[in-house]
Amino acid sequence: MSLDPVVGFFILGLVAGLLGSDLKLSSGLYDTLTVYLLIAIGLKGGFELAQTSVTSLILPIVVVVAMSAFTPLVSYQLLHRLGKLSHPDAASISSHYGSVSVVTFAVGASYLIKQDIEYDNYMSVFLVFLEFPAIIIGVLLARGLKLDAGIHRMAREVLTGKAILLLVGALLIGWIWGREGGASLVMFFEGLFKGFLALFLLGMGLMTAARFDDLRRVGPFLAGFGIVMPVISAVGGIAVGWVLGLSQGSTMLLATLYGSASYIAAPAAMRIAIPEANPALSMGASLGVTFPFNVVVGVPLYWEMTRWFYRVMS
Amino acid sequence: MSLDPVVGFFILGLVAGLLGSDLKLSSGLYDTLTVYLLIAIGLKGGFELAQTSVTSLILPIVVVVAMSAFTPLVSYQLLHRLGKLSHPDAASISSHYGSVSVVTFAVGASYLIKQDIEYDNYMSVFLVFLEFPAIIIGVLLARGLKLDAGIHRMAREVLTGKAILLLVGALLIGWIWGREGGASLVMFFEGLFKGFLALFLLGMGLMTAARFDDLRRVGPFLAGFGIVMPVISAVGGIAVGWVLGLSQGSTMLLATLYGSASYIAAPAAMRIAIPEANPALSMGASLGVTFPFNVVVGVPLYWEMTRWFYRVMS
Amino acid sequence: MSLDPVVGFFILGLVAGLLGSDLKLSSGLYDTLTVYLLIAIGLKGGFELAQTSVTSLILPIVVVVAMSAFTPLVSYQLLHRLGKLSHPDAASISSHYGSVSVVTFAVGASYLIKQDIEYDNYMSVFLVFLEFPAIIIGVLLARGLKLDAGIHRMAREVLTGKAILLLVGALLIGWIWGREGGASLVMFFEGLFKGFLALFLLGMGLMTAARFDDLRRVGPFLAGFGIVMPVISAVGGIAVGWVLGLSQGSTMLLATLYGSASYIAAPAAMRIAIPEANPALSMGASLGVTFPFNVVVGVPLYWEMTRWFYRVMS
Amino acid sequence: MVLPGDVLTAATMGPVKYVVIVCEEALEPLIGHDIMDCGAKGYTVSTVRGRGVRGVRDARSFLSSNIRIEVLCDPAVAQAVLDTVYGKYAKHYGLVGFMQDAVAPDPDGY
Amino acid sequence: MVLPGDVLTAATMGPVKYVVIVCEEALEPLIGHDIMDCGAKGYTVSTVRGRGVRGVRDARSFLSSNIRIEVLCDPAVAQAVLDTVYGKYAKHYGLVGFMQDAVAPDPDGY
Amino acid sequence: MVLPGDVLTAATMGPVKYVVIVCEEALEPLIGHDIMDCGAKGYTVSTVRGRGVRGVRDARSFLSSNIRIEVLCDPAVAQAVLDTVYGKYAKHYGLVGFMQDAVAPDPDGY
Ligand SMILES: Nc1ncnc2c1ncn2[C@@H]1O[C@H](COP(=O)(O)O)[C@@H](O)[C@H]1O
Ligand SMILES: Nc1ncnc2c1ncn2[C@@H]1O[C@H](COP(=O)(O)O)[C@@H](O)[C@H]1O
Ligand SMILES: Nc1ncnc2c1ncn2[C@@H]1O[C@H](COP(=O)(O)O)[C@@H](O)[C@H]1O
Ligand code: NA
Ligand code: NA
Ligand code: NA
Repeated sequence: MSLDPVVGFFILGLVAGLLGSDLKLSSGLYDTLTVYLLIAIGLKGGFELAQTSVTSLILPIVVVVAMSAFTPLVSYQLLHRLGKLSHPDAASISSHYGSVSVVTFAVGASYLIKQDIEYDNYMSVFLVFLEFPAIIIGVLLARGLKLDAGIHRMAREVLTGKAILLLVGALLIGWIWGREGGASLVMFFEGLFKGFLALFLLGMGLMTAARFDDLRRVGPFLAGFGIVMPVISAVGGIAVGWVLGLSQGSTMLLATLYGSASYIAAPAAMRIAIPEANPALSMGASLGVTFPFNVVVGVPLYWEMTRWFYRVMS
Repeated sequence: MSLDPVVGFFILGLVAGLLGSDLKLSSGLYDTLTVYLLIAIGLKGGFELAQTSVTSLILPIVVVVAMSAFTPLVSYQLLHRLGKLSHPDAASISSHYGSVSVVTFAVGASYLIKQDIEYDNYMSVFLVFLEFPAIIIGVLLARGLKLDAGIHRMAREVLTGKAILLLVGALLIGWIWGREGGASLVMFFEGLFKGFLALFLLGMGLMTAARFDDLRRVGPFLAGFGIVMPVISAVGGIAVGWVLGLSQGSTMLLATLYGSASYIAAPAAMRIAIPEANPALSMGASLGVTFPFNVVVGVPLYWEMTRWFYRVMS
Repeated sequence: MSLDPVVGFFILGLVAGLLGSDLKLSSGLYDTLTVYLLIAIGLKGGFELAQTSVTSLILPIVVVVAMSAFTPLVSYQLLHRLGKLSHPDAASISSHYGSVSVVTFAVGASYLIKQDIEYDNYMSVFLVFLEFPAIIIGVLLARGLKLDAGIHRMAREVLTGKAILLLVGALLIGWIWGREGGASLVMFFEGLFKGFLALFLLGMGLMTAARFDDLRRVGPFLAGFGIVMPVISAVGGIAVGWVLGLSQGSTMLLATLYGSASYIAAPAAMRIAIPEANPALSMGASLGVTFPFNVVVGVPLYWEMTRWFYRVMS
Repeated sequence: MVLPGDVLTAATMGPVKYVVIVCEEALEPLIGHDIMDCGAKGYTVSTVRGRGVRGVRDARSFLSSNIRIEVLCDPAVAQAVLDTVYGKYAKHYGLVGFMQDAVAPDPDGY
Repeated sequence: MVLPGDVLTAATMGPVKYVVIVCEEALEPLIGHDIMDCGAKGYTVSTVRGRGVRGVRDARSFLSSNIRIEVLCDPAVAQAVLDTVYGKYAKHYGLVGFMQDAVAPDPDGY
Repeated sequence: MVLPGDVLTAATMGPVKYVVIVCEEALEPLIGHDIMDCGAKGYTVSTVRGRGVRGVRDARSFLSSNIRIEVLCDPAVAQAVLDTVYGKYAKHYGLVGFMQDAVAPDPDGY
């Protein structure tokens, strides 16, 4: 089995949900798992930063962030022009696909560890910086460049959203204390990571099953988009990683980030910033189509694509 | 102390509840602990299956499941004839006693580990198969052999209940990936098992104390039944284990399974399948009498009984 | 960094709260963390007791408890006379400051471990005995020595409060089974301690930020009291520790206990026993001023004070 | 239901019926279906605990805690909901239900 | 209370009083007893959060969050519940209470 | 509001309006402010789940679950709350609101 066993838990949750089981995770447990995963990932990045020359990361971050604008801009055109989706809906969905999914990233990293493939731990720093630009692009697409009071509240809302705050906060803590200073936290936040991730994916499976209802409203165009767009974005990620000279493992993770769609930070921000957009569409596509696709098919696919690309280019 | 320290937490919860303490575990924590225990037990069984010849388990499972019908059938006669309980109540309580308690099983296994007694990890496979037959027997007792639409809904409800689903699902995951493939989950689901079990038993103590009120309604007959029936069932379990040639440790666990009464899967199913039955009676007996009896007295007793039986028979 | 990284999580929570982030921990998670910390600390004390001659602890406990009356008595005079606070408010706040904070204690112990300073694990036994005397003193101050029915209910309420019950219960379990008998619990309750403490402090930061609103009502006198009184109490703790011949680490922890203010046991008891007292005042001071002061400044300060005192006295 | 562009003021308010049912959590999916079948457009559920002739019921019992279902609807639906729910479940389950008058914006939307 | 075999239709409906009290969670056991002492047959409790003159109150404060207690009962009991609760606790605790008319199946059961 | 020393009896009871709003959790801070701006003295919130034309909504969706806000206030404030909330949010958010009569001790305190 090259898949990580945590994927098994995702499928278990999916099956339970589709069978109409009474299995459910309490909302308190979801919150706890989210908080845990965000801290654990931030901390790992921070520990890494403490051992890396930070200045050497500035250029890659700028490039990675700049290129990440590709996904929401292309998505918007596809959705609005080809898919005939309304202006606000196209903008909102673009935001979801331009932003990133922390759990998809974790599944990607698990896959690499399982296969004994090396990657750079500072990839979680990229994760932090990729969370919000697409959210801002989405708002700009929807409301134009009116830099009114609303946009300030929005920016603040996004930057103080729990996803960014916990990622950045834990990153700083890991950076300041370093892996040695924070050694007492390693057992909890690294040793148990897979167990928490398994529970989280069980819950994601249940939630995805609940979203299958929305899929009907989503329609075939959006369902197709939810599979094709991630692959396109992942190709972009592989190209960017290769240009930046990242290792194959790191490049695959960048592809996974580009190819993943947000379902924590983006929906919360969009609900306030573009209330005209129908959340059933964006969440139906991101949770109902893209997340399961990425977790089960996308992650191994992106790895094969990366290997192939590096072989061809070398 | 031959008792496991987790029993201390059960007593602590019991004392706190009886003293009217404000100590309580949130319902979210109960849910989380239940999910954890079910997955951990299923996974352990699955890891074991991956190393065992599965075909060699088919016969024992068939025998163990077939013989498990003994408890609900005898229970029903005792309760209805001797105890003068109503038809639906007798059927519902029989279901509870015919099914099994995951936590009692875990306490039994802890006892054996504490005493350095070996047992076969595939016992948790038996656990999975013993959950539901008694539930179906209970429904048949209450409604006769009318295989109407209701019975199908019921069967589905039971088989997709969270207890079965998580046990079977985790078993399959453990089996497919094996202990090596699932190594990253071992720390979380095995290393922390006792800690989670301790918290769970603390909660069970609180809940048992809250059930003492129901005990008055339960009356002396049912209270006596809640102690005598498990011991009878355990004797049956010892005989079956001996006939199947199980090791002493495994036989003791089978006795514990037969002697334990369900309080997760059975009550949920009965509430829908036999609504005429009074849940205060079945839960009062199973949680208020049998669970504490088994955890504190039954588990060591079943071990002594097993040893004695094997000594006499050899 | 001589500070423990868990303090970083407190600051992260504080910042998130002050920025108005949507980050929040579910109430179920708070309950779970509280239960965990109380059990973990009690268990540690119990394991220690099992290896110590208990009779040798009786005298220190009597002295430490007797001297702990100093804080509430002095507090009451300061608050009522100097601060012109109403009779019930002064009594209630005195109770909070006379009692102890489990988390402040944990942060103090973490600080010592981080600096490789030894202390006696039986300090958590002191913690247990210091929880409630001040609560009783507070009630006596507010209602006089009327030993009516109410006082009995109160005493019962306090002694069966979850803080006391879990601490005492876990202490007894640890004592009875000993570290060897309870070995299976060590990974969960000791190995993960820092992780749970980090999450708890994250929540405490959020809660402290929410209390900053109350601070305005608290006024400058009470805010000053919330910083000065802990330092005075800590000085008393250092003197008592020195007289009892404790090690420097243990003395520093005693100072931390004396200097900490309760926000779990005391508020719950006061709300019932002295309903006339305004909880915004006592909680504003104890959570809004004293807790952050102790966690960030107090703990290192008390260590420096202890070292200085021992150097001067030797 | 309010459609985009509608102007909402006191003038659009009118009478609706408000129905509340308290029962065991196990009944949530069943009663949920019944309510929709009776013609309601939606309902709201909260998890509650309670005390009645069947003793104390809260989330700590594994069995299930209580739920509180509330429905805004027209008088005929309201009566149908109470009749259906009482007719089907009152015999074997702890159940409390009642109906009140209320005034809501856009009353025809329910 | 509905007994097995009763036929439940609109005909059995009649007026009851509906009382709601919002207060600190710490008062739950105390007010629970008071309500039963006033003659009610049961009550339903939910955990809520709120804002009032004492500021924001939610479950994150260790102190306790708010609860909402609702009681269906006859008019005399309703008045007694409000009188008792206000008389005993309104002085020192944040408290909000009110009473409404409602129509319920089997009104004599309350 | 009840001040220490007040004697509270049936005599002090009088009419108030009771307003309930069910909406997405994301609106809690926004509507909370609106309610206070309309002149209410406080409000009570509970987390609920629901079904309506926008499908099932519960805490398992990351988006947010529903909340139920209840306000006791005088008739003018009640109308203002409903008008404001419907005017601002009914277009884009799932929203249900209504108003009822109630009788409360100390009616002038609201
Ligand atoms: N008079 C009442 N007022 C409000 N809720 C009630 C009343 N009686 C019962 N309940 C609720 O209905 C549930 C079942 O009631 P019972 O079947 O009487 O135990 C209780 O747990 C309460 O939540
Ligand atoms: N006007 C109101 N309408 C509804 N609930 C209220 C109102 N005022 C206060 N409350 C509730 O009662 C609690 C205590 O109120 P207070 O004592 O004013 O802080 C608040 O936390 C709210 O839950
Ligand atoms: N008729 C109704 N009665 C009570 N609650 C409702 C009703 N319709 C909708 N709701 C609540 O309002 C929320 C949003 O409704 P909707 O916009 O219709 O999906 C639902 O999730 C329910 O909680
Ligand atoms: Na993306
Ligand atoms: Na059994
Ligand atoms: Na103190």
